[in-house]
Amino acid sequence: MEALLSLIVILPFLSATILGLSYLVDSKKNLSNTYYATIALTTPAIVTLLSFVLVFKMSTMPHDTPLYAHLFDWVKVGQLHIEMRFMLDRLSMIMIGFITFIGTLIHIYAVEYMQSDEGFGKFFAYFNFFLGSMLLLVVASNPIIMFIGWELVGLASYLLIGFYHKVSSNITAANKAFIVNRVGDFGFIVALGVLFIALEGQGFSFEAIEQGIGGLSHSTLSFVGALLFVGAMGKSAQIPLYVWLPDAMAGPTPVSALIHAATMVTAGVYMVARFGFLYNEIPHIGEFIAYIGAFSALIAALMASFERDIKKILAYSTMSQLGYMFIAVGLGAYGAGIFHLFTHAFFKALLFMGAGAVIIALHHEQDIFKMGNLRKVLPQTFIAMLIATLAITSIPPFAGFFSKEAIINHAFLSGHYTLWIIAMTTAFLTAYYMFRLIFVVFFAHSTKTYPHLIPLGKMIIYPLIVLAIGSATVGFLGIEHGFAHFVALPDRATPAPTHLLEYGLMGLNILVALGGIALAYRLFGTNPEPPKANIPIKALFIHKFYVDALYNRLFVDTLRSLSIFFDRVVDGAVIDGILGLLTGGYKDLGAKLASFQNGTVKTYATYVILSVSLMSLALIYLLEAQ
Amino acid sequence: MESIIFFILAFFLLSGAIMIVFSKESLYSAIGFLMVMIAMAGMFALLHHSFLFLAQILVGVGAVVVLSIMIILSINLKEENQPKQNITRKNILFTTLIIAPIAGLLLYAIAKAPFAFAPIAQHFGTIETMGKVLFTHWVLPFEIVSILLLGAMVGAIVLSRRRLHVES
Amino acid sequence: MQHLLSMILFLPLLVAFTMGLLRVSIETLRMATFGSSLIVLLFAVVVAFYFHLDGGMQFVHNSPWISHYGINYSIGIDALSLLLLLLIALIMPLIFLAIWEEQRKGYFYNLLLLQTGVSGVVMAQDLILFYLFWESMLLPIFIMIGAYGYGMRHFNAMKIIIMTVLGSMSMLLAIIYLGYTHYATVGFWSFGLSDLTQLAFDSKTSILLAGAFLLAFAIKIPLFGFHTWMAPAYSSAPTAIVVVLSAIMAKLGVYGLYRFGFTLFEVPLGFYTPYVILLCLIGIVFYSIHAIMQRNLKRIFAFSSGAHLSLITLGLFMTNIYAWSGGMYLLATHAIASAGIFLMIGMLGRRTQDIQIAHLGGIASIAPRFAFFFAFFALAITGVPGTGGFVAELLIIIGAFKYHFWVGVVAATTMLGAILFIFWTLQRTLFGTTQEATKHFGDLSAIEIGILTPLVIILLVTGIFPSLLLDFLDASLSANLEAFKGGVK
Amino acid sequence: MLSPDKFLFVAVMMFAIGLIGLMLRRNLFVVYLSIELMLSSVNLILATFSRMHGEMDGGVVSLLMIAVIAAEAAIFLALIIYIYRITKSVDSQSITQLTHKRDEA
Repeated sequence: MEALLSLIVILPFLSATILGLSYLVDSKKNLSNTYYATIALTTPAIVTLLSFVLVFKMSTMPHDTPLYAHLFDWVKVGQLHIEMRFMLDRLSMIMIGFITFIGTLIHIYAVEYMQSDEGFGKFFAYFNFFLGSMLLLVVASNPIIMFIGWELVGLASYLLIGFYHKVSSNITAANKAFIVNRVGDFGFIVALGVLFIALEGQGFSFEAIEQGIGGLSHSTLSFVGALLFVGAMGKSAQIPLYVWLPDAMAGPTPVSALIHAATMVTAGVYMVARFGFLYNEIPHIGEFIAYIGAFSALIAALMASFERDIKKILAYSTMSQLGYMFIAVGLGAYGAGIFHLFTHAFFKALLFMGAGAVIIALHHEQDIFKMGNLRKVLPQTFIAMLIATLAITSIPPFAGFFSKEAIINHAFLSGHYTLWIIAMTTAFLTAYYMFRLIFVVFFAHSTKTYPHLIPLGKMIIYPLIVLAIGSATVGFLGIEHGFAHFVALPDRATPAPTHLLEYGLMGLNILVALGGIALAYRLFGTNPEPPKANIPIKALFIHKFYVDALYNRLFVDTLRSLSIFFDRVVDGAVIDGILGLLTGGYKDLGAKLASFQNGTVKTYATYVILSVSLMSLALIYLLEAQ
Repeated sequence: MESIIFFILAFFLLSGAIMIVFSKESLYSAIGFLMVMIAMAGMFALLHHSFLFLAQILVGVGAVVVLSIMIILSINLKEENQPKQNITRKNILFTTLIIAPIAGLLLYAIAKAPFAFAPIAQHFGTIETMGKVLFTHWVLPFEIVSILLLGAMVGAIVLSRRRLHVES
Repeated sequence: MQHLLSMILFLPLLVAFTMGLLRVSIETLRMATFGSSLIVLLFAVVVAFYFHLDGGMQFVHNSPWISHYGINYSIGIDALSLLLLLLIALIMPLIFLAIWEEQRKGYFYNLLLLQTGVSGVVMAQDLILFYLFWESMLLPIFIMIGAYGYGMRHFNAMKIIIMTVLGSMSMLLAIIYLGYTHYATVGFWSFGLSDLTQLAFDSKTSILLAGAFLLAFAIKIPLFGFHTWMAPAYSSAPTAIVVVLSAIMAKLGVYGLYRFGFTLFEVPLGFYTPYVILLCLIGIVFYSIHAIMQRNLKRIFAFSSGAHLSLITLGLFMTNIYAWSGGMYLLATHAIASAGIFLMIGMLGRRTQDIQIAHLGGIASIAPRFAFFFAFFALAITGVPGTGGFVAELLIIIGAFKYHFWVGVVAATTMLGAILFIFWTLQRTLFGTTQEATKHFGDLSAIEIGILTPLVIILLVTGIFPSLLLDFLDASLSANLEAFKGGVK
Repeated sequence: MLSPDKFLFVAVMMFAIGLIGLMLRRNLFVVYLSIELMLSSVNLILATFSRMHGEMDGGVVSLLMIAVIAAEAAIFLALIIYIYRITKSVDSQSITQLTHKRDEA
């Protein structure tokens, strides 16, 4: 069992190394795509199998006996004793389960999608690396190792977002993703530093931290909690660190699917859930997290409502759904949050892969207002997308309904009515913008035809079908809080609702969703109009609240001008100026003295005589003094 | 009697010196120099240095002065080639100020020390005594001076004959 | 065995003299230098093999030199010296391989002299001997920049020499004063490190003396405020010298602080600690921001070097085991990473004749191997996990938090600092479309890959299995830390 | 009665006048003659002291000095001719080869 757990992490890295080396060595492109695809697909397949084996074995065991796999001592300095040790408890089990499963489906999909790209081998090296990093993050048994995975995920996303590196703007997007993530990581590492020093000597694995935080002051814990959440903000694209997410669409579509469904963005939610014991001590920070989540959800939904790029709509929807998850974990409903993460992974992967299918069929067209009537042309894709959309808009019995309802109800029952209202509004907007997408892409312009459509291969269609089935059914796992009980996270209790209230809330949720769909149909059902910035408030939405421009002005321009200031003023004028005064002093003195040496013999003679004269004066003085 | 001769010599000596320094024509300076040299010879004679007197007349007057005058005449400076001398009052004052301490120190030394002439021994200053001292105690300096003279001779010939290339 | 260190020390010098006297051809010279550097590497490995982990100063050799003034030829190594010695021994052959095509003999002679100089600094246990090597390593650098450099090479060579000599003069005065004090109190002259540690000074004198040493090291490192020689020197110097400057010489400043500063002046350094820490923190932020708008690759990575050395110095002055381990670890890994990046800049410069960033771009699409190695070293410098830099930065940050909360926060900005400029640099260098200079960019040759691969492997191993090297350093560092703490109390 | 003071006084005055000439005049001849004047004054002092102590050594040095004067005259006059040939003047200001020139620094 321990060996299996280690293998789950090691295998993807190993195959990434093999793929990468093959790609580098094979400069003449002798190796076929099949070679790369075989290695690239075998690994996640094996890993998925292994993780399923583990999941089945573990689910029979009691939840408080996690499985550990100790590899080696990573660092042992002073009290800092970090082991490379993996932990598999119920939470990480769920995580590796869906990460490997959905990851594998995306791999299969990507083989077809990337078929004609010359960087095929490189792409899968990155892809496996991404998967491995995410698995490392999830099964880490202490925050430091988790942080390593955390960072590597960021690196992998950098490499993949910037995959089409000939276009400079893609690299800019990749840089943005990495830098914004690092800003979050900065919060993470500061939190870890403070936490480690506060707990010095008590060990630094998750268990040890859980036992140790009882002795810490409330303010320290709040500080640590808030800063850890800064890390989550970066990774999970919450306000104010969400700016990288829409730009990250620069990568190939499978990358977007992987980032948004199985890896990367889920890390923040996972981390907060992992530190659930800590956040239970500091509920006010939890509320802060919930509010950030709520506002992110709302803002993202607003931005998605005015977006034209199909992938960016989905990106904003991810940010919005992540907001829901943060509402849940912030309010202590870790089970609900992770459940939404779980269901979201299915339908978001499906949405992205569907969108990718549309994009590839239409020769890389991404503007939804140039599409339409695709229902007849791409029927399988349409069905899959529709199921996923129904899931995300939380129409029963699709997966999203159960998980989102659990979160919204939790907000209501725990008495956070503001959050509840925001969540409901967002739910309405979600239904609106998602069905706007469906209507515009698949229904509108019912006479439009596509003469040059690229046919979709099996490897694109089959994963869609599998995920569609998943999106339709996995929600049932959550009936009667079954999922939350299984994960066994330290949820904060809420007053139990009456049956009437429960059904009332459920009905309201469905009504709101249907209202959104109705609005979308009214506006975009037949003859859609692209958004126009004709009134200021709309312009604000279309331009994403000018946040990018603001950040550019605030950080990028400031740093650049500061850099120039340092170069010209601090170094050039101040420091070299002071040095120049020192050396220049000698120079000036030298020049002054040089003027004494005027070349005229007579002047030199005068110096000699003057000196003798002065010496004579001194002698006379001395003789007189005797 | 000796005092009178001394004062006459001193007068010639100092007026010759002043003539050297302050006359405008180089030739007058040379004549001043001649006066100085002759007066110097007289001074040696007064001091009973008969050999020095001879040497001074022969070398100083006969060789150095004549050579100087010859050079002056051979160069034949034209008026415009004469250095434009500006002996202003300020210059003189400055010079005097600088030289006063030196002269002062020397005079101070003379005034302080009790000087008197020793009685003259026999044969003082004659060629014979001079030669004895010169070739016993002072052989090495004598030889060095010989070499110096030789060097000076060679140098003078080289300098005045070849025109070396000098970058302007 | 007794003379192994001396052989390491003087073999390059000997080779340089022999070759110089015989006036050999460039081919022979090249083979001889490379051979000698390999032999030195072999010896260094042998030394490492026989080194006892918890044995303190080892391979000590002592013979009188100028006995009247108590100046001895006294050498020895402990764990940190050995680490640096191995680094030098490893990097020098790679440099010689990298300049294989070089036709100017002066390159080889100067580098041989340089190798003796830097090795001597690491081994010297006598202050005068130390000073001798300390200055002698400056001379080849001066000549190399002045004779084979680029741009305003004469001015920049003068600048580096004037600034560093300013520091070493103050150190020389302090050394002489120390020796004299030994004479005045004990009765005979001595410049041996172990003798001088016995001396006691009143606080004012010792603060002055410590300041004199500190100045020399601060300029060499360079800390903020003493750094203006750095970027011009880096940009003017030939690649081989830049590698030595960044990977070895700057580290020797830290080494000097550790070996002499912390051994001789436990107490007065406490007086300087807040100021040095402040300078280091300013340096970390300042250099990173400064690098953003630089237009020359060498200058960018010069500033990156400066930021990391500030971090190492910071770690040294935290005086706790995390920061010390982290500092020493960063010393090693950054040396490797910066050697890699500067070697690659040299290779790039040979291909394009231009290292202005504005003229580069698109390399990744035509030279994937080059792009891979370049990006790897650049990322290693930013401290991506899996490379040694991450471990080191983590340890230093934790140590900084142990020292003081705000120091920790600023130290943690090092995570942000490097990425500010490195990613932009990568974007403009490797990615995008090709330009005139990079249109015919050839990928790395087998030899070049051979040069770079050892560095990559070391960085990966130090990143994935850090305990290998950390355990190696642990005993020595702990013992010195105990001694230092004991001295402070 | 003659006393050494008088001779010494005259010698000092000669020396001072020589110095003045050296500093004041630019004509190389005058400079040369001033130097000769100073040398001669030293000669006189030597002779005076020799007479004062009744020893011949001073006189001998004085004799040697006369030889030096001759040598000096030869060199100096040769130099004057040499300079005159180059600069066509006997002005000491015209010899400026020793000047520190800024542009070459």
